[in-house]
Amino acid sequence: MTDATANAMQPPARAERGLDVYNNKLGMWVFLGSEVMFFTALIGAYIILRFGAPGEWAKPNVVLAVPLTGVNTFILICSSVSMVKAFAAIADGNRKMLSRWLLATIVLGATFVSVQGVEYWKLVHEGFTPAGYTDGSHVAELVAQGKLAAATGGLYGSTFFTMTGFHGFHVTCGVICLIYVWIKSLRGGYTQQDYRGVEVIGLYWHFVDLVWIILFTIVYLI
Amino acid sequence: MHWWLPAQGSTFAGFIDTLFTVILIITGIAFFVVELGLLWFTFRYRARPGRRAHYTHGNLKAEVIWTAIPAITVVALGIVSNHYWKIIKGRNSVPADAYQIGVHAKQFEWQITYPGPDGVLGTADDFTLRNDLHVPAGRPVVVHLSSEDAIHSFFVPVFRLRQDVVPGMAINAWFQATTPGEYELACSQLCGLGHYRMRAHLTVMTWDDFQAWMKTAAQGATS
Amino acid sequence: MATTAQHQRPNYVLIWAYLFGLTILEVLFAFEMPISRNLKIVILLFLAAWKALLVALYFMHLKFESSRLRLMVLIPLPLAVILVLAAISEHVW
Amino acid sequence: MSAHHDDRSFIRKYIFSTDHKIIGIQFLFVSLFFLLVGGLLAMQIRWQLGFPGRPMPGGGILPATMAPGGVILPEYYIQLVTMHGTFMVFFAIMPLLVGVFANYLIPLKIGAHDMAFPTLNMASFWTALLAGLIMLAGFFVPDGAPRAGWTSYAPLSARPDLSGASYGQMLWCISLVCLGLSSILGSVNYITTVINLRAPGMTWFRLPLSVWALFITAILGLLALPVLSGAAIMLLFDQTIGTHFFDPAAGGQALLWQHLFWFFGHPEVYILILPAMGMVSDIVANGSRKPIFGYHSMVFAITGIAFLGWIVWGHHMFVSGMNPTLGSTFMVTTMIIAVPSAIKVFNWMGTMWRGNLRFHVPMLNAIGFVAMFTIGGLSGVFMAATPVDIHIHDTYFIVAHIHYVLFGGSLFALFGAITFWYPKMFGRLMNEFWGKVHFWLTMIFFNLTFFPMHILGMGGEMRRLYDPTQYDFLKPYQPLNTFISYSAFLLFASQVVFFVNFLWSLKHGKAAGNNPWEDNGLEWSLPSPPAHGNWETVPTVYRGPYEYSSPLVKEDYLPQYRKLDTDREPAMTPVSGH
Ligand code: HEA
Ligand code: HEA
Ligand code: CUA
Ligand SMILES: [Cu+2]
Repeated sequence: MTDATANAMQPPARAERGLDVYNNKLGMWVFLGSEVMFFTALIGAYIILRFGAPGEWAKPNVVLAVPLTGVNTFILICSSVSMVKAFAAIADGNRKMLSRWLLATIVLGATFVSVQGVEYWKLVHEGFTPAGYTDGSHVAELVAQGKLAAATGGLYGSTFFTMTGFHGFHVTCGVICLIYVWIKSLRGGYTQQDYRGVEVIGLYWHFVDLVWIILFTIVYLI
Repeated sequence: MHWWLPAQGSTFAGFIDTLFTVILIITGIAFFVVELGLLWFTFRYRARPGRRAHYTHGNLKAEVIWTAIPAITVVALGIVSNHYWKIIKGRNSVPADAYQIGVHAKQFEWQITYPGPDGVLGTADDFTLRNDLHVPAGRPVVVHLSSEDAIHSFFVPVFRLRQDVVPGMAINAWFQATTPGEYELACSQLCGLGHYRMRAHLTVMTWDDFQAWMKTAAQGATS
Repeated sequence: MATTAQHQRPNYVLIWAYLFGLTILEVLFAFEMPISRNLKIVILLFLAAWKALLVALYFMHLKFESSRLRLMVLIPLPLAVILVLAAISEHVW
Repeated sequence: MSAHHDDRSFIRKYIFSTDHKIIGIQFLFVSLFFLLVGGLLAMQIRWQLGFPGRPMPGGGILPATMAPGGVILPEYYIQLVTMHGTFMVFFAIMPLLVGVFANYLIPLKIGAHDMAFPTLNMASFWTALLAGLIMLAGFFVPDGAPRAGWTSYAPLSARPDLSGASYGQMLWCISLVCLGLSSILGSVNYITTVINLRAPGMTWFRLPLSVWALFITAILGLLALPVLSGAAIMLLFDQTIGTHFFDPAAGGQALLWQHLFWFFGHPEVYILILPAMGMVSDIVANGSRKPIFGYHSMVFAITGIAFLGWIVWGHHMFVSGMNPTLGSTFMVTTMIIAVPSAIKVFNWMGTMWRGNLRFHVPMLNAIGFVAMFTIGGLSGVFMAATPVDIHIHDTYFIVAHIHYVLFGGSLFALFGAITFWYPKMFGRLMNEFWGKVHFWLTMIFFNLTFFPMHILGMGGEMRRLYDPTQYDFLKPYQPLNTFISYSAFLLFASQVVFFVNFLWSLKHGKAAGNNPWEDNGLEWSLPSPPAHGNWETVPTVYRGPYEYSSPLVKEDYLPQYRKLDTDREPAMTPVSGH
């Protein structure tokens, strides 16, 4: 048996009937729809809790280090550009540049996750955890000085780590998939005639970037 | 055993029961139309040799009719219901002169705080009883609901009143009891393994009896 | 589709510059501007939405997709808004 | 794709198969097993309610933490209720409707070789099975199964010190995250398949209503399940790493859980009914030998229900302390949702009107569906009216509603659908006589079991109540409870007929042939069971799915794939065969 079942259609040779979009890409878009709802649950919970919070929410840049994350945001945006460059390269039939841009994307993505890891480590060290502020820590001191609202402490940690954590998890999954695509590209798995894998992983990658754009604004800046 | 709704013990009971009856009539009509129609069709149009079904893809007029009638009915029902909903639970529905009682729910008991003889909650003569709710008849009563742990629900079937008691929220519910007597207050939200026995006595008394009871109960509680 | 993307390829570096600039602008607004908090929030959300739109339209090529696909992609958004609005209505009015 | 030459090993063919038909059948066996589990749990519930505090026959085998000496403990009772609801909703009805029939029917009915993503499809099945086993494991961990109801209201579910269950409650969350993943994978597959893989000539408005319903259901699942997953993850974090999402003591909100859960939960209940409605439409048209009445409005009704389904979730929270203005809004939307349901009910009746009704077992069950769903739907109108819901919320009136829509609705439709497509799945028909016996017994005992629950609910008997006789005002109702329990036992016993018929017919049923019901769908052009890959080359579709008793032909059915001399080839060219 060939593995041809329904996937046999190769773009740009011809798309399947229906939406004029080939299966994998349509499937990815549909999947992203569910991702939107997943992040709606997490981000929505944050917004709802923040609106209903008994005390004032922490001011930006008091607990979370905005400069570090600003740089990280920049890195993720760059990775989106390198991703789209990889896509453009293979659309032109340039396989070498495809692999290079993919590698760049992987490195940038991995850097993002690592920086986030460092950020988490620092935060937990300073006493900011998913469960709230640990006693006697730096952050607890800020609370004592009145620079930080105590009442919302638990919620701040809960929502922050859950939202950014799941975003980081998505980036990590993306990096793993990209490594797979990259290896396949090295072996000549993509051609100007068929580069569906690159386009599909690209969609996912840009989506994750998009979620970060929202998160950065509403978690770090507002 | 009642085959119908329980005895009516508050001013809400009248119109809730009426609304229930109205809905029963409306849905009853729909019920008979559908069920008798199905029965009739199964009998009338059962397959017989040589018969052939009538070939049709539908009838716009019929469909418009049976869309419009339910639509109008349910919207009207909604508007009527909303009127009563606002009386019972609306934002500013609690009458200003309502008699205040504090009800604190915890696994698995009701702690009822009475305002004491002075009739004002939050003063020194307040006292608290366990699982024993007394309310006066003939005047509005507001219960200030709070919860210690899980979500509970304040449910008095004869009053047709139910309100969840949610930790972290201060919720008020009001009613006006009509008939003095002995009733029960139930917890109707799953709140743990003892949920089934989270029950309190409810005594509805005339205003005079209530005043008298309040005096003795306050003394009993403080001594 | 690949073919469309080939014919009308946006200037990706320009988009990148936009995103970069908007991010800087956001940080500036968040920390350096003496404006009311509510206005700040509105501006920040607007800028974030702008960035998100750039990513969706150009990097994800939505601009070059059929309108049917674009419409399909939009379906979840109103749902998200409805959920959040209903749940915060408690604290807003 | 070659349809005949099949040299896959046994494991690839029947265990780790990527064939949508095999996956559908795997789902069938697994979810029937979970249905049985849910039924057994229900029997224990009924024992306790009918005979509170009396040792349950055979209950002696249960450990002392559940039922010492066969007497059910309060904590075990809540576990039973929780697991009964959870299993029935998530692991019996949902996989039966979506896992089994979306998988089995979509490619066959739209004329595709297989799903768009066969491997994802396989992954979806195995994650669902894993999720079910994780949930089942709840009974075997210390502290026992989850016990906060199938709705897992926080903070009870979030705090082991309140519920008394730590591991069980975590497993509930983990299991549902897995199930969410499985459903999302499935939905991605169904949606892509329906959009992209329809056979030439299979335009949107030639799709059978079952496919329409399954397609819309997939969209609901795609967008609803991730919300549940997100909520379950937050709940899990509250239980494990000390976050405070739902913990009011630290600023969290108890109602947040309810909003998230019901925002998922209400679309979920339509996930549990729409496919049933779709398949009933197919069966009613077939049994009436008449085109479905008002095909287009049926499609719009499905879409309308699905859309409205997103904006009614607050009707589960009328007395939760939610903003009363929201209560009014949700009441109106909830009321309006009765309208598309009305369209569907009347169109089914319109289909039967002046038909030539064949009462085969699927048809009987489909009529049963219409009759029972109507009762369940109408009881929904009582609850939609907020003032009335104040009294009947969280009483047996709701339990009656649940079972009228889910058993009387979904499960009757499923009995019909299983009987209807059984010959395609296994090549043999189920026994007609015993099928009818099963239908009538189920119909009788179903109503005897669940109708009296309305009375209990009006009287105020609360749900999830271990022992109603604790309350003086409920003591008089005890004979009714006992009566319900006897009926429930007989209802369960009636299911044995189905069970035996199902298994017996696998081997001994009458050979089916290609098209035993003289149906119009594409799947009936294939041998029973169809080979891997379904078609050599996909068929061409010439007409809508409900051309029964058409004047164009002598027979009273005219399949979608049958080409008449007057038919033109559709504009869409077939995908090149390979
Ligand atoms: C298959 C599942 C299913 C379906 C289809 C429905 C359909 C409906 N449900 Fe139900 N519901 C549940 C499953 C379902 N429900 C479950 C499981 C719960 C309990 C959850 C829990 O707490 O555990 C629940 C709870 C529930 C509640 C919350 C009650 C409470 O907890 O207090 C409400 C309140 O409004 C409600 C309403 C409705 C309505 C209005 C419909 C409508 O869609 C019904 C529409 C149909 C008709 C109305 C009949 C056909 C129409 C006609 C014949 C036309 C004539 C009609 C009129 C003129 C009115 N449901
Ligand atoms: C589809 C859903 C479904 C189904 C079918 C059922 C079926 C039954 N349910 Fe239940 N029920 C719920 C969904 C369902 N239930 C839900 C969601 C709740 C709320 C839970 C909560 O409060 O959290 C509930 C709650 C509930 C209660 C309330 C408990 C309480 O609040 O304290 C009761 C009480 O009597 C009850 C009883 C029954 C009975 C007697 C059956 C009987 O009909 C059972 C009959 C037996 C079967 C249907 C099994 C048959 C088996 C086969 C046919 C297998 C064949 C196998 C092969 C061929 C391989 N159920
Ligand atoms: Cu308190 Cu149930
Ligand atoms: Cu609902």
